[in-house]
Amino acid sequence: MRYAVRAGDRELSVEVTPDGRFLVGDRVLAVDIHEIERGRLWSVVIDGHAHEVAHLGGDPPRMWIDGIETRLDVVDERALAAGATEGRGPRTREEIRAPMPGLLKAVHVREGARVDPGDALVTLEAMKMENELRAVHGGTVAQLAVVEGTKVEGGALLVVIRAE
Amino acid sequence: MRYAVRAGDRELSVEVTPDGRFLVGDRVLAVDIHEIERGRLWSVVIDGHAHEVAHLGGDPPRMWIDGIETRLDVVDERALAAGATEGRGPRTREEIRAPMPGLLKAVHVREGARVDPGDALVTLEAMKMENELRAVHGGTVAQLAVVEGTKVEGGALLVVIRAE
Amino acid sequence: MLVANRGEIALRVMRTCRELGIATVAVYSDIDRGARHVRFADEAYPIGGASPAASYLDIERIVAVGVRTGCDAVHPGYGFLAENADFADAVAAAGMAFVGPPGDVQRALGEKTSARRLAAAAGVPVAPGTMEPLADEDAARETAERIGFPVLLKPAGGGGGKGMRVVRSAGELAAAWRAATGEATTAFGAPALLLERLVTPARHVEVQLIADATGTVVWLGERDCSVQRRHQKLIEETPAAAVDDALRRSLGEAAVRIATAAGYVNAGTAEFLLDERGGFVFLEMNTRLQVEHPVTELVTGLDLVALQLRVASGGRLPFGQEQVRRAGAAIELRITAEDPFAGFLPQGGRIDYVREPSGPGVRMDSALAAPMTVPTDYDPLLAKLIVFGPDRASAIARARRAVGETIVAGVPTSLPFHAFALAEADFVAGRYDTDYVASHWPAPSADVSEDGAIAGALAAIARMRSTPRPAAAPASAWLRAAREDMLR
Amino acid sequence: MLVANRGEIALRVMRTCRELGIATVAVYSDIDRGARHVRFADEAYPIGGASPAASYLDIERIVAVGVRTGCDAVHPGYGFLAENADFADAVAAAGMAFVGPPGDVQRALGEKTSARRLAAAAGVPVAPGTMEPLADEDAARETAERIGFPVLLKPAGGGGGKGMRVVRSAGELAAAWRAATGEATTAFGAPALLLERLVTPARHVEVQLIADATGTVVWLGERDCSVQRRHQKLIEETPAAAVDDALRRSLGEAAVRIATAAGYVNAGTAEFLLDERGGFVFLEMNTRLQVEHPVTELVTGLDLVALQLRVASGGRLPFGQEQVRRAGAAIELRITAEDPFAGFLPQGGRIDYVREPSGPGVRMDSALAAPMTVPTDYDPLLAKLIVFGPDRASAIARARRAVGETIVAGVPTSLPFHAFALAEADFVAGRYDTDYVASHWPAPSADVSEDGAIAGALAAIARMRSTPRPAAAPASAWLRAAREDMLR
Repeated sequence: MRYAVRAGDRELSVEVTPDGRFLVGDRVLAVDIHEIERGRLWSVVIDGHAHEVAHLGGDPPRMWIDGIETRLDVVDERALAAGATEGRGPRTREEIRAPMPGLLKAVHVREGARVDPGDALVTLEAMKMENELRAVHGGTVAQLAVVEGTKVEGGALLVVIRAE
Repeated sequence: MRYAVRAGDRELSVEVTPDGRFLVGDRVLAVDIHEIERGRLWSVVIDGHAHEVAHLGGDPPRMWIDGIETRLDVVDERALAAGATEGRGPRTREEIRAPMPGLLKAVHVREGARVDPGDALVTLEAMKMENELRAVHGGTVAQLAVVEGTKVEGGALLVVIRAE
Repeated sequence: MLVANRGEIALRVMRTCRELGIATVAVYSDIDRGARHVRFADEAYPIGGASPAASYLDIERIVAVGVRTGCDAVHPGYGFLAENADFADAVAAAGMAFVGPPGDVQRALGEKTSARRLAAAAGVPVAPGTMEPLADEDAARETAERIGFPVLLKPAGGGGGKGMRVVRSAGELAAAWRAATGEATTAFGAPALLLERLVTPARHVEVQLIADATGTVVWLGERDCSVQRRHQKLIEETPAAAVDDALRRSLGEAAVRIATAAGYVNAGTAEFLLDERGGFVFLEMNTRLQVEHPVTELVTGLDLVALQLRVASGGRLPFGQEQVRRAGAAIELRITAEDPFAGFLPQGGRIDYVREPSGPGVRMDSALAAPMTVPTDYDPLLAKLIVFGPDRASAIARARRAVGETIVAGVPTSLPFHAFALAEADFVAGRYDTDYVASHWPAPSADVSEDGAIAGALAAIARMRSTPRPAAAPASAWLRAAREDMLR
Repeated sequence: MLVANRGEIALRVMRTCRELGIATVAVYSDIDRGARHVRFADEAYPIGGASPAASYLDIERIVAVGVRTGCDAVHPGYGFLAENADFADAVAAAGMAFVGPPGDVQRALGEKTSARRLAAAAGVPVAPGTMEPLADEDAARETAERIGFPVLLKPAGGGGGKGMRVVRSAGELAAAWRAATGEATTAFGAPALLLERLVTPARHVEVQLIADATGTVVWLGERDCSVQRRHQKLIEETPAAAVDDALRRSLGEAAVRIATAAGYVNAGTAEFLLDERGGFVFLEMNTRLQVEHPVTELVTGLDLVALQLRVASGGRLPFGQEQVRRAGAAIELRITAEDPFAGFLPQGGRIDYVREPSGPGVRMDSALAAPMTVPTDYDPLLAKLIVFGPDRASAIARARRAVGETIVAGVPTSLPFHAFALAEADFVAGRYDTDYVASHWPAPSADVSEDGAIAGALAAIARMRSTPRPAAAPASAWLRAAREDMLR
């Protein structure tokens, strides 16, 4: 089975052979994986080099590797093949979600409005602070999932922007 | 349900009423039990006084109470009633068990031999040290469960002494 | 001793109390029943709902608990009621000692414009701006135009950097005024604002003071707190790289002058802004124990909480200015429940694994536990990692080592930023000011070595295989990637 | 840097290496694959089976790993090969720096009778006894009769209090000879014994030394290690309550004379026995870093491991005797996997919950993790809790607070003894000697308050109810009680 791995900005392909050997590119690795804390913490020794890896949660998962935190996404080859075309294609939509539960103090856009990258979309108040959520890529506001003054859960969909 | 509690040298009786109130003697307690770590750590507030309790394992369990460690044995009323007579009676036998895995370096007694409190019974080697296990109450060696030179597991029965 | 606070500071205060043989009483909101400070205290009483207003800000209830339990004193920690003069008065009126300056002193210094007047009168320079609270938005506009943009809009009612707004042009004023007024009301229950010229780039340097009831005021050295996001501190250190002995003395003496003029008692901190040429202006006085007090403790060997209790009970300071000794360097890293890759947005959630650092020169002041739920109702500070070393270089190396040992799983934390800063050339060289975070962060995503990336991948694969889950559907896989980019 | 050890000391050494930017190589036995020191190191290599002889004592294999990985130096920690002269030679022969005194120095001091001769020659008093290894049991009997019982039978080959036997009368000699010979062989691979008069009651006071290759030897103050069980230390502190400045200086200078006479290099410790009248005799020289070195680090502000590395690489000491500063008081508590209620018998098992203490003045040097299995193959030391305070009283109060925060579930530990001693009048007053444990412990079982007992009972009942199990059968119930008594 081959896996496509994206760690931060780094992309690599890891193959696990049926007999349990690990290949990265044409490099065969001597690997010793030892689980320290179930589903949470591992000691991984690769060719004698010791690494500690922790799974910090999140989606895609935030991984702690020797004290450095990075997003690490692993997709197996089938998913990769299927997703490849779409992955290469242009990004079509952008979702803005509430990063934490809070009160939606203000909505600065209307459906159908054009927004540029960096434009403020909504103001979310949480932890005694007002945080403005902004558009990353810009486009047209395809959907406003919420109204001003409502309480929203963490992860709740707030705005959808369609790219032009 | 009533429970007989032995904490260190302290003995007391705790009653849990069907409606969930706690009584110790004729004292009714305002109790708030909050489990912090499943089966392991609790915060117990009694009449506003906060206590932290940890279950350290062992049999009878070693309990950690506000930083003080004590053996704490809880027996429900049925067991208590049944065990009462025996509990009041004289201690009839004494079991010596291996406190840890190790090598039985020497056995100093024979079956049928009389031993006094403090007499050395066996020598157990573990962690690079030789430890002599001694009789607490003394009596007659009723059983020798092991022979010199054997490796024994922690908790293994070594010697049984019958009181006279 | 009643500790009217929660989190790491409640625990820190109680630890000193226990070492001094003083019984402690905790108060807690409904969601804090299982918190460390509740478990550590000798007594603990619920005071209401999760929202601060319903519990930790409820003066009446907290004072009532103190009275009912026969407390001699109340320690407010920082935040919540720590700088609320009415609370100090209510505590005193109930016959308990308030561990901090009395209400009138807090009023004189807590209200920022009055503090500015007081400093100016004491001959300490202040930044150009309003010496009275602003009447309304128009008054703000006039002042801003007089002293010139950019300006800083601040709540007059409280400190801690909450609710501050930078206004770069007249056009931004309206929005900023609305937001700042709102936040000032939420955070301090007082909408009043003031305005001063924005001194930037500048270093945020503060001086720790301790004063007793006999009028003895001693300064214990400075702290550089310039590494901030949203005007909130992330890293504090002492000594400050930009402060030499001469400047240290003049800052200390300026702070003492202000405190003396205000008849200050107990621990306090005078905050200053330092420009590139070593000139400084007084910002405000924090009439409480600071989050970052441990760095001063590590270089002076003093226990500031113990000193607070001593002077609060009418005792004299056991030393004078000449006896204060400082040795070595100390750095504090604030571990907060915020996502540094998403503009340090605070995040609640459930922490299910924690490994705290330890070993030589490492101090953790922490309220962390696993499992624990991080509420979104309070300040996102989870713990403070404080390191000590013979000099700044060794303290930084030690901090880097300790951060590398630390694992907090379940919520994003500020740790990645700390790992970055401790290895970043400007910070390591001591070249930083209040723009540091804005100008250096987010960094190009952390450079995991190839072997590291492989190790991470292998662990992730092992996890997928041990806990079988549907392989991520392609769409979602790249959608996740998109969302990831969005958060950067 | 290869670290030829395991547990907390391997981790402690590697922490300093990381702070200095030195890459570390760990070695581990089969059962240690998941241990902290393996995870922390940059590289890690297996060296054999669980038993020390098959791994951590395997000179050839360890040196081979060092050579293969291109290490410049090897740190032995304490125990295992730390005082094995052949190991030091093998490391040097392989072209790596041994972090400790060279083989010949170790031979001169490691063999106890030769160390006694050396000390005597340097004009330092030694206890009456043999100046050569004992030929046989008869030789031991003659010497014992000459110098008079009680006497102490010691392995000539190694220190750390292992394999020592007190002989109170000629009748006990045979058994003691057998046991001591056996243990000496197991622990040090050398059956040779020596015999000296038992000085008791006495205080065990030792002096920390550090020496560089240029012959500069500096003493860093003393440690009182009298609180022992089975001649093994449980609590160490500095300064020693029974040592005044004059005595401190003469102890320090005596230690330096011995080290200088031996051409000593690197860190070492001279152990002395102190009688009630302040007279002292030299016991032995530990040619390695001591378990208890952190207390000296806390009062001097030095990093002894960093100094070891410096002198091992040929560097000079960065300070002289006059520059050594000492401030405050430090106490170390050894947290061992032993049951203090069962004669401190070591116990293996599985640790499934740990809470380490933290906060002001607390340092943990720990290899603890949860879950973790405690092997019975090695020393039972799990962690060291070290506290610092401005004076002994505050250090004790702090230690009591910290012990109160510490939870280790799954195996019995020495913590209950520490909780007792820190509140016991004689220890608190500094009135203790090597008989302290024997004369004060086991204490009448720890006095839980009635409320505490009730809280414990309620938790236990809650546990019974949440995890339903058959109510304990009566017989077993009281049988358990019987066994409990037996263990007291």
